[in-house]
Amino acid sequence: MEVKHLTEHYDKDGYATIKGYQKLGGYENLKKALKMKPLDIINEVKASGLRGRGGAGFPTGVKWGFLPNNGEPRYLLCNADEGEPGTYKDRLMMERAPHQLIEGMIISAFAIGSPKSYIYIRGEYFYPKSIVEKALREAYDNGLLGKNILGSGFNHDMDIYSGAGAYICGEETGMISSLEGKKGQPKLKPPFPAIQGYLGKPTIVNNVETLAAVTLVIRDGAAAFRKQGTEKSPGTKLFSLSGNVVKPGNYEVPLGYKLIDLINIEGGGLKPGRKLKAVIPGGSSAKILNKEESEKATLDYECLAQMDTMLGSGAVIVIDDTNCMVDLLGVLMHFYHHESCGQCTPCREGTGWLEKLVNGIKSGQGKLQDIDLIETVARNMCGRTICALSDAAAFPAMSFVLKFRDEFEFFVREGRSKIKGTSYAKMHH
Amino acid sequence: MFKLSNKGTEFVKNELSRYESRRSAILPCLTLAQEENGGYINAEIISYLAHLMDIPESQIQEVFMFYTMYNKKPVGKFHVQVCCNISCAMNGGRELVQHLTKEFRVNDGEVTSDGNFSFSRVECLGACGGAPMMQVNEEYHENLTPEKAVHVLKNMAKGNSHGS
Amino acid sequence: MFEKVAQKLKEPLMPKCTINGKEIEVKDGTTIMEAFYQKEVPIAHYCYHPGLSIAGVCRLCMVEIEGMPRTQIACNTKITEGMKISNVSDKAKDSVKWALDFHLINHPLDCPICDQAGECGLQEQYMHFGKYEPEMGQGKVKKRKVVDLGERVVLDTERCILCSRCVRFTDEVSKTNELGIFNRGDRSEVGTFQDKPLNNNYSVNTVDICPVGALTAKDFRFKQRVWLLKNRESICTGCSTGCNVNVYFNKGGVYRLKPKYNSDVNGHWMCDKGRDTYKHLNVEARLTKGKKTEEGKTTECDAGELAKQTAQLIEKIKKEGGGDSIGLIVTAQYSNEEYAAMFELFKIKLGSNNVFYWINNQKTFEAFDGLLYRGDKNPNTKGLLRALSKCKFDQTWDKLEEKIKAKQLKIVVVLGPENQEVYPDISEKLKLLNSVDNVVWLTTNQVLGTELLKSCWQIPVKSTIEKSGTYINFKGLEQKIKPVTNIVSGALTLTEAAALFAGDEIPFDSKTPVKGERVWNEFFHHRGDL
Amino acid sequence: MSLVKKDAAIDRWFLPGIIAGLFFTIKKMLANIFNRKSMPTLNYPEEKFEYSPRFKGTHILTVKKDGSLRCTACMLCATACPAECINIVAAEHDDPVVEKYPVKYEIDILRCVFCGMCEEACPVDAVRLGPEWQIPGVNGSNFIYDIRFLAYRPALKGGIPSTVEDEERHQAGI
Repeated sequence: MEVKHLTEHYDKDGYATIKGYQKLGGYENLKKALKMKPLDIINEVKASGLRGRGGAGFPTGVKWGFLPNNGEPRYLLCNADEGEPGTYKDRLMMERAPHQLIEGMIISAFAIGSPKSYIYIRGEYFYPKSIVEKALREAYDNGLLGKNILGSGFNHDMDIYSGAGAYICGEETGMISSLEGKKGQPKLKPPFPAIQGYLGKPTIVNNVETLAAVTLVIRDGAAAFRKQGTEKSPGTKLFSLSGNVVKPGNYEVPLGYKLIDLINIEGGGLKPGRKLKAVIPGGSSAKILNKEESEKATLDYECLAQMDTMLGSGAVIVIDDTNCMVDLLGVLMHFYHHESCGQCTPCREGTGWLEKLVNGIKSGQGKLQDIDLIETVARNMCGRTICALSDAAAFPAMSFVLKFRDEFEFFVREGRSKIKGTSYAKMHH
Repeated sequence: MFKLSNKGTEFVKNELSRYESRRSAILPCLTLAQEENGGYINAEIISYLAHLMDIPESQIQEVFMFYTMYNKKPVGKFHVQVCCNISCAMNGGRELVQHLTKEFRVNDGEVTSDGNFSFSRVECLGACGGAPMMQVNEEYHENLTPEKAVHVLKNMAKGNSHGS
Repeated sequence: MFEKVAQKLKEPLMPKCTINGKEIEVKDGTTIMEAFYQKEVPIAHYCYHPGLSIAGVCRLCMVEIEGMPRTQIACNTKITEGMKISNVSDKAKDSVKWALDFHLINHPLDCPICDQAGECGLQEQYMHFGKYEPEMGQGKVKKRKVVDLGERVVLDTERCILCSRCVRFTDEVSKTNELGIFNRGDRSEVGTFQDKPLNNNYSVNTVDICPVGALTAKDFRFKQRVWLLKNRESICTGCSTGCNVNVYFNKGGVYRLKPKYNSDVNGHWMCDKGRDTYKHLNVEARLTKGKKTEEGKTTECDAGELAKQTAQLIEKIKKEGGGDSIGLIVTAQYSNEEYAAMFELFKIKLGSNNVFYWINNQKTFEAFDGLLYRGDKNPNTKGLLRALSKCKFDQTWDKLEEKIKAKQLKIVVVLGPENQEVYPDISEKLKLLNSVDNVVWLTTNQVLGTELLKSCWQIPVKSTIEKSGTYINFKGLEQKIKPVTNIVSGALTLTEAAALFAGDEIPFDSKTPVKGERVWNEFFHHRGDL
Repeated sequence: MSLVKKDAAIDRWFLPGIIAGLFFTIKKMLANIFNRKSMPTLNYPEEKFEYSPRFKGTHILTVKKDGSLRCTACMLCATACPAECINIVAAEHDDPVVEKYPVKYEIDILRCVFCGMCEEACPVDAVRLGPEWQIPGVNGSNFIYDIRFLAYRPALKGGIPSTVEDEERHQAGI
């Protein structure tokens, strides 16, 4: 069942403006937080077990704890790049409740003692950016930002920075490089951003939903927050449902919710006359689940990790039986080949190779050992690079070939797709 | 010779001091230069910016060539970008592009003869719920069918309405 | 007890670790790569360079660390206590093999026409870690080839493995930010903005540090194959910094100079002007035979023979006019031993102290471009000044002009400059000397315009790379060099010339090697480091 | 047992030894008279010996389709040659696709031992050892074969095309 905590007032009109937001209890949590000691806020977030909603699922409290307490100015960056195919929850949150995000960011900034924070929004989001900019001006005008916020002596500046179209800028250090005006190429880790990030200063990067969820943690307290979701993945999460479902959209369900219920109840099930074939649970870089696995899967970090996939950014992509898996893998491989930043050799050359292999099969000239080659190349790309894009490219390749090998072999043997009526061969990029 | 409007030069000046490092101003200034030059950037603009912002040309060229939203070739007045990633591909994104390019008798990445439209396939635009969809300059148009898309674009060409 | 603890705290933490089974101890904070470098354990790497920042992009320096599931890159991982590192284990070898495989799938493999063949990083590592059946059957990515980047460097973006060494060089060392990596993914290409020429004074360093043939030097383009060259150490005589260089040569002469690492003189780098200094060492530009030009008539004779005749001439003049009528003009291009011999000859044997120091570029003496290239263009100014002050020759240059006008000097011996480009005032000095009736010019290269002198004897002299000696650079650092090769075998060194001028024999036989000596094919040779 | 044979009386007369030897020659003469075909001698130059295709004779520099040299002056043959008789000088080609070609390619045929190492070393099948072996040279004549002779001598009728072709390799993307 959909549980609306974060998105409670999203459809109330005026919620995007500061008056509408304050009328419905907005910025009360900020007042409450400013009275608390920063360390208590961090412990509260740690106790609530809130995990990163961007994709890695790293416990937010622990991440804040890595910051060195040497008084150096530190930055809070909001990762609103949202490039993961299938994900469109941050866009909804920024269009409907920009103040929720701003409030969450001010609380977090107060907790980690950061004087300056940036919202890095992806370049294509012109409309959401205009809304957030308007909200920022409103916040400044009402004394919620700038010097001596609400008389608490805490001064904080917030700015918005727009990217220019690069999936890699969704990666923590890629975003930091982009913010520094360079190519969005990830930086070497260690040193991790918490120690040395934006312009060499300690930096904390959090997703939009994570920062918004901080307001819930402050409002209800860690115990109440833990009531929702499972023991290890507490709280609710926004899932972006897309693909061959009747009602695609963003649904907020508690973590641990059954995947198949999300598809059938919230998503309205598959289009009539179509059968479920596979589900990508967490955005395109999560390994794919076939029909049986998706029926068993529940939407939380632990269960999906056991099934050798990941919750990721919570983008559930439903695939029915009218799609040819070889073609879909070709689309994904083209995506990763186009988006690889080209810094590390395994990913730069590997993504190109994977795409050429899949296109080779799609064009009918593929050979049987090409299928094993896809698997070997993907396996040898994992864990060999600075950031996880090469793993993100390798995971779909490995899981598609592992779980839908028959379609690949059919394509090699027959030179056409196993799914009837698919003239995909023509539709290459 | 390319020259920014003085409003543009003003914008560049305060962008340079707005962020902690001057180099952070490269992205916003390139976006501004692209708007002022009718949607695309060429080498002349980059050397002009390098001279104006006192930043080495290779650093600006690196940023310009890296990001996809800086157009390398001239684009139409309405630059139509259709998403062809996985969710849109399953809902006919690619067929939509084929239909549009056949309809306006232009192939991928080129400008129509009247200079109004240019089509390109792009990666995920973060609107997978409204698949298939397209972005025209700054607006998103979702839940399209080939006919509806042509209709929207025709209206734009007549200039009577901005967006659906 | 507390002293022990305090003392332990004071002395720096020295983590111990084992590399390929050998136990070693390193300073705290050194990366695994630096430990491998210190212990000279070979490790595959492309983008790491000791003189540049860490990029960590080629992913070739994979090492297996006990306890870590995945292989880690060596250049960015710091050593902690008790770390067991191995880069020869199967897992490490396999990841290096695959990293190399990814480098090679889009590589054009045009080794036949690539100058880097023989010292190319890809060939090197392929022989250790490759030797596999190529799996890549699909088409390679095509990029621009033979891009002209100014008059010293040629770029081939297809061979480039995007290790960003050259980009980091122009950002960190030459600080000219000319190179960048444009586009994204495997369409990325190194280059300058609109192919602007790379015209800083250190551009050819990017060719040295490029592990593949993407950046090649125009001056060495297609001249010789690397495995047919030998290289030995020497110093560059371009200016007074005294950068340590590797001279690449074979029987055909000297082909190029490459910098050799020396932490307190030139680090890893060398300037472009210094690289051209090999051009005047080759036999075409050199004076191979003694030349006597009297009243426009020139005759040639053997160098030793000419030196003996000079000895008799000096003996004759010394009898008539005494020591005072003999002059010596010195340039700061020779070694300390040679100065000592020559000054000892003049001071004691001939008893003349008309020794004059020819300073070539007084105005730009103190110029310095911030990295290596100095205004003082002589390799041994400090050595010469020390020798002059030791023998108390302190006559200034205008005294020489007086003596010449007063016709007091009958014979002037000139220790001519080896590197004539930095001596633009040679013709001016020739005009000054034409009133002297005998001029003996010891030089490595032909001196133009000697016909207008009454009588000028040119004696060929060995260049820096053909003789041993010590040179003192601007900082006062004495650098001893050994002879590299033998280009003009008949030439004399100044010590030999001084001995001959004094009338006694050269201690050892310096005849030219017997004709028909078997030309030795350098199949195995000592290669420069990558 | 000593190898020296005792001097039997009959051996002191040399005549019987000679007759025994002649016996073998006469046998061969009669066979040749009656069976002319089996005579091994060849009447050179009318009949020439047919060497095997792998015969390593005078060198040939193969050519591309457009007639220019296939050799890229990569010096591998000069390095592999045990007699060091190949001397190559490379230069920059004005067509950037070709990039490098030999200005001078000389083989000192008197030093060459026809071992074929150059043919094996060549990565692009530019130099081969051809079937010709009767190329004369009087004392003092030019035994240094240059490009004109090696690639375009009349016997080669305009040059032997090489098996390795750049265009196909470029299209195949190798």
